[in-house]
Amino acid sequence: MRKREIKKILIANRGEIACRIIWTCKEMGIKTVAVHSEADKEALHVRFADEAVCIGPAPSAQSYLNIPAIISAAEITNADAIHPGYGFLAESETFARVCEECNIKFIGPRPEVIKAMGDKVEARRTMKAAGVPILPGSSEPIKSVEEATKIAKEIGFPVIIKAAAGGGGRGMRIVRSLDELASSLELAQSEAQAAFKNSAVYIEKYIERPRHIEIQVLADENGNVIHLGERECSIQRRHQKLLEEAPSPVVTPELRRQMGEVAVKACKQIGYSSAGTFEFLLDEDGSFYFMEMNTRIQVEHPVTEMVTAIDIVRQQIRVAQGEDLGFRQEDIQLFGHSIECRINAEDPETFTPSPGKITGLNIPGGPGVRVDTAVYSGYVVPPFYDSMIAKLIVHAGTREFAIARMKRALEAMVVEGIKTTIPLHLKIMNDESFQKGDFSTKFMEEFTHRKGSAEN
Amino acid sequence: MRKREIKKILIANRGEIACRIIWTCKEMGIKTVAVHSEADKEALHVRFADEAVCIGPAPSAQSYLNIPAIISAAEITNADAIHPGYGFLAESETFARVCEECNIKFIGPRPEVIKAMGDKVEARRTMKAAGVPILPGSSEPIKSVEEATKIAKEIGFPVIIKAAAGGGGRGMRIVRSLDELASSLELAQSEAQAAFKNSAVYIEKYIERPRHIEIQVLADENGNVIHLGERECSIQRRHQKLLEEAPSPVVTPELRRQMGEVAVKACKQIGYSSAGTFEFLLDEDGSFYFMEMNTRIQVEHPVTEMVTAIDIVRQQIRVAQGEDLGFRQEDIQLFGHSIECRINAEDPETFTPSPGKITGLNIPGGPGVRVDTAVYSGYVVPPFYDSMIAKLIVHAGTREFAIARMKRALEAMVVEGIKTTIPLHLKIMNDESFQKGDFSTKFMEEFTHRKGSAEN
Amino acid sequence: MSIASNRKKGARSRVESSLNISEIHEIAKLVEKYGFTEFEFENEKIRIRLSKSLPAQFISAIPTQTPTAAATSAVETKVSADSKEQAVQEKSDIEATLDDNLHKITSPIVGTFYRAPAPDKPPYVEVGDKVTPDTVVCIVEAMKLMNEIKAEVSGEVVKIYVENGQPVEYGQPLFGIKLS
Amino acid sequence: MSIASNRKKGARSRVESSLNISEIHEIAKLVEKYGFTEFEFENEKIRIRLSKSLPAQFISAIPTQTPTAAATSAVETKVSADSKEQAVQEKSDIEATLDDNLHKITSPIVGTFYRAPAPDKPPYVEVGDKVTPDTVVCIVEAMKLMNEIKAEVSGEVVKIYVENGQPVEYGQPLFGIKLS
Repeated sequence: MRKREIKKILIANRGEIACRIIWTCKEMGIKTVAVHSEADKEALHVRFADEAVCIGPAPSAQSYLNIPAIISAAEITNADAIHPGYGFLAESETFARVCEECNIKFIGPRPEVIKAMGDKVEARRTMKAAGVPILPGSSEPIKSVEEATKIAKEIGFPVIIKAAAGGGGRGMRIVRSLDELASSLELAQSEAQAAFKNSAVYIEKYIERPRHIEIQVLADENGNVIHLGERECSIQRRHQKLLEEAPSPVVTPELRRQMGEVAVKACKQIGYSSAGTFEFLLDEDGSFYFMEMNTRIQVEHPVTEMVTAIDIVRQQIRVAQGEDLGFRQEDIQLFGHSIECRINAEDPETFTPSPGKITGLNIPGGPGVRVDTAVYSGYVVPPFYDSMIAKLIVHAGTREFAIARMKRALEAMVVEGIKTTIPLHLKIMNDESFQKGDFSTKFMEEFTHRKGSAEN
Repeated sequence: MRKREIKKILIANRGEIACRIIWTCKEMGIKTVAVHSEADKEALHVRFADEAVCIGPAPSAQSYLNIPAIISAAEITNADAIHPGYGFLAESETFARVCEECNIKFIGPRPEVIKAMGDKVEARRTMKAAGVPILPGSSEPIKSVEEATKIAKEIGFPVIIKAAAGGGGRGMRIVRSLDELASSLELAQSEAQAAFKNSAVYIEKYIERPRHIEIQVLADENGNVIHLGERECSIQRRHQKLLEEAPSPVVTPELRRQMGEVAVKACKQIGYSSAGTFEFLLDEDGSFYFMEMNTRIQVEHPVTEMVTAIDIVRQQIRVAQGEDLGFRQEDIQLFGHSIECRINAEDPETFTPSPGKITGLNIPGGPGVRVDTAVYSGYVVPPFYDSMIAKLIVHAGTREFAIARMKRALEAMVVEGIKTTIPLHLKIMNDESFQKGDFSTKFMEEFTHRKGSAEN
Repeated sequence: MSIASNRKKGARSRVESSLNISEIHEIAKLVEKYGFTEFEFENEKIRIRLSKSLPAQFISAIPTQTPTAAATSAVETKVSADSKEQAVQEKSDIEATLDDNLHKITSPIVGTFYRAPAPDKPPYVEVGDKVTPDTVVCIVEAMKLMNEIKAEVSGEVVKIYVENGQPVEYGQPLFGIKLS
Repeated sequence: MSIASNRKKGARSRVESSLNISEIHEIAKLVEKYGFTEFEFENEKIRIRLSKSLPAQFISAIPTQTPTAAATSAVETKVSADSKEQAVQEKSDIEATLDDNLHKITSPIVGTFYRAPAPDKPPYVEVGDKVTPDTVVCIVEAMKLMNEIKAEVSGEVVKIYVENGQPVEYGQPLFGIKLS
């Protein structure tokens, strides 16, 4: 791969990640161009970039998702690369392709790879072929009890029978032993018929208490791939991550090595480059199953940066210049424990968005605290975009210490004028199951239930 | 030493260090009491402590230096320990002794040790006896050319002839060779006679380009002492440190080991406990000479925390509880490079204080940036106390990278409404001598001169 | 005082046109014209609260006033009010906004401003020319496409704010028109 | 809005008495009474701009209006004005400041408030009692020393703000006096 020096990067994003990318560009001596909607004229990414271009009105479809406007902005400012951040156009094959056609380096993997990983069915097929474990199950509707028995025995109990036409939790039946299988199958089929006028059902392995564990990978365009260990992202509400940590309290060095090697091998197979993330479901027995791959920087990348001391955005840019990764797998060492809380402008009870003017702000400091944000006292959180206003990240020698540090940082983080999720995070930090590291993706459900009972 | 559990600490200080101590107390589950003057009612240390007591009017002599008021505040709140921070009463033997008499644990070394190190003459004598190198010279006034020659030959050229009655740079004469000695001595004596009506002069070794290097030590009350490497503090203006870094660009691992061992040995000899700092002058040939010992936490302690990942305040508190140090010398590893810029509310050209209301504030974040501060947007910097409003600290893999990081952090640090030293720090970061690490305590003089010439 | 209101050297001038539905129409039409009807929304859904329940054909659905526009209309008023306040602060920076009694023809897209159809041709309009809604006043080139910009109003050209060949951002005033 | 103005549970109430020279005199006298005339200024010099040129006998020099008082007098006016503004905000929190027409006897030191010279003795004063400047109204115990507090004014005791045995901070109102 020939080297290309990047002199100016347009950042096709807003908020904290736009600022985050600007910081690394400044450290590398690379000029930056901010693009912004009319609603973001007062935004910090506009202030701190070397140049700024207004690309459209407030709605993101006409600004941050407006490919022609962004490409034009890159052309009139002579930017030679575009960093898409996360969200918006970060996983748009079209955008990556248009950049390529316009001779602007897209900072991310090749468009074909983005496309392949963007289609969930194709992604699973590709990963299976690359030796990545996939949640086992029937690929065709179940025809008979015998077939069901054979598959269930293969994959092991518990299994879940899912209506082909179902979704969102409807038409599902969990089977925990062979005795129940025949009756459950019959029941599931007739329920499916009644509910969806279609009796077709599938069988899949059921994980009682899965954890959401993801592996961060870094790959250059010259075939070198490494992983930076895992992140624990099980604390979610409706598939929205609330807080993340690294390392996971349950991943052993051996499991980390296994998961990492699987991810690295898959990257090599699909010709992956740039930073990327493999999302896995981890069973209590240590088995893990591929869910999806994110072909971009993640919101939660800082927890990995804290424990590895590697600037992931810097690596993305180096790789985009055609350079080799700066280190080999054996150079990667994890130190301590890091937790990130996403501070959203939301009611901490109802999760309804709470945009508006921030009338008072205190950003916590002191040892082991990092805050990635783009808000300031006097800033108006616009109602048009994501509600995340800051990422509060701590790093300490142990998980227990990191929790104590996060608590004091949350207490010192003051946001006046709007509601935020700070009180929710404080409650989670004080939760016994969280403190023990004993939780699954069902944590928030159980936590809300516990809180509800405690209040009655 | 018997163990005593500390449950509540009164912090006899204000500003960022008071907050800094509160953070660590919170992480350790220790309650905190803030004391404050009437001018500091709106201060963050008052907000974030568990309790707050107004101890007097604005002038520090009647508040932060008011021993009876502080002791009374500890008594009415049942605080079982006092952390003095730096400045104010941190090195007051009297205060440490009153605490002891009132059965309140003073977080610092014993009063006798504070006293011994507080008297510069006694400190040098003690240190010399403990094998710490002291700047060589005559201890009595020089009587004859023969005596001067003998001493000068012993200590080596250059030497400096100082008028016994002089001071502040007056009545000094540098002698670079034996040829000049006789005439210089005569001249110096007659100059001294003319200027001070006293012809007595001393001879001392003259260091052309000394660096101010200090060693951080940690000692428990059970005789264990370790050091945490050095800090480079040569960038000073009128003996006020402006910025500090760790490690020093010129200290080799071998020199670090030597300086550290000297400091550790001296600590053991004088029965030192808690955190402390040995200030040395380092000559270009690698010789180093004891200047003084600070028996408290230093303003610049965070750069050591960043490269060692040790919370020094936590260690102070642990040691005050009678616990052993948490680690041995061989556990201490330095990682990367850290720089701290002191952000003062001062005109960056004239250094006149600039108190007043902060009307806009942006605190930089992102990887490797730590900000220790107690100001917020809307806060009024009072004119009564020190002008330092924040410490901007960065950490990165190498010194070059740390400088780049500091530059972008300084650019992102916005303080509106008052003048600050941010522009000065940016100029220093861009200075070639600073970047090369090629400087001495004369840096600021030379820097100001260079800037002056450049502008003409 | 707003942290971000301090203007820095090198930043392009930002323009104070408030958000209105007819401009959304116009922009949507133009965007559609480029043929970019396909967008990846899978991750966008996760990140953008207001659009997460939208179908994949978001862009092409805009002109018919679908969920986004409806969902945001309630807050648009608020944002316009804020913009006006900020405009007072930034007024002195932007020559164009001084001519408050003139109608502005603004750039509907980001691109390069050309006053003539080709380098050897005369400009579409000069100061003093009369225009009608259909009069082409300039071209804004974006992504190698030459977009003819029409006056949309009737009146007389009294100001031309941008030099030939200069880059323009969204909403930047191009011409000042004295309405007839 | 001030970040630090939000009051939290557990924090002691803070009091709004402005800084004046006669109070400095008073405080200095009391501090001197404890015999703490020796202070370490070596490091203080480095940290405290306003007092760096002071001699070591700082405290005992105060009553004669030496450098500190002179150096700070220019800014005192400013601080008093600020305090007044903040008082408006915090007024509702502090019962005492509601009685604006009463003279307040405030605590000149931090300590524990006692209404009587000994547990088995009657209180120095009760509501309704007349006081003259020399009337002892209470004791504030600090560092095992019993400090008799005098009324310093003539009038009638109409309010007692603090319960016997309660801790008090500097400047906290103890009695409300209707001046005669």
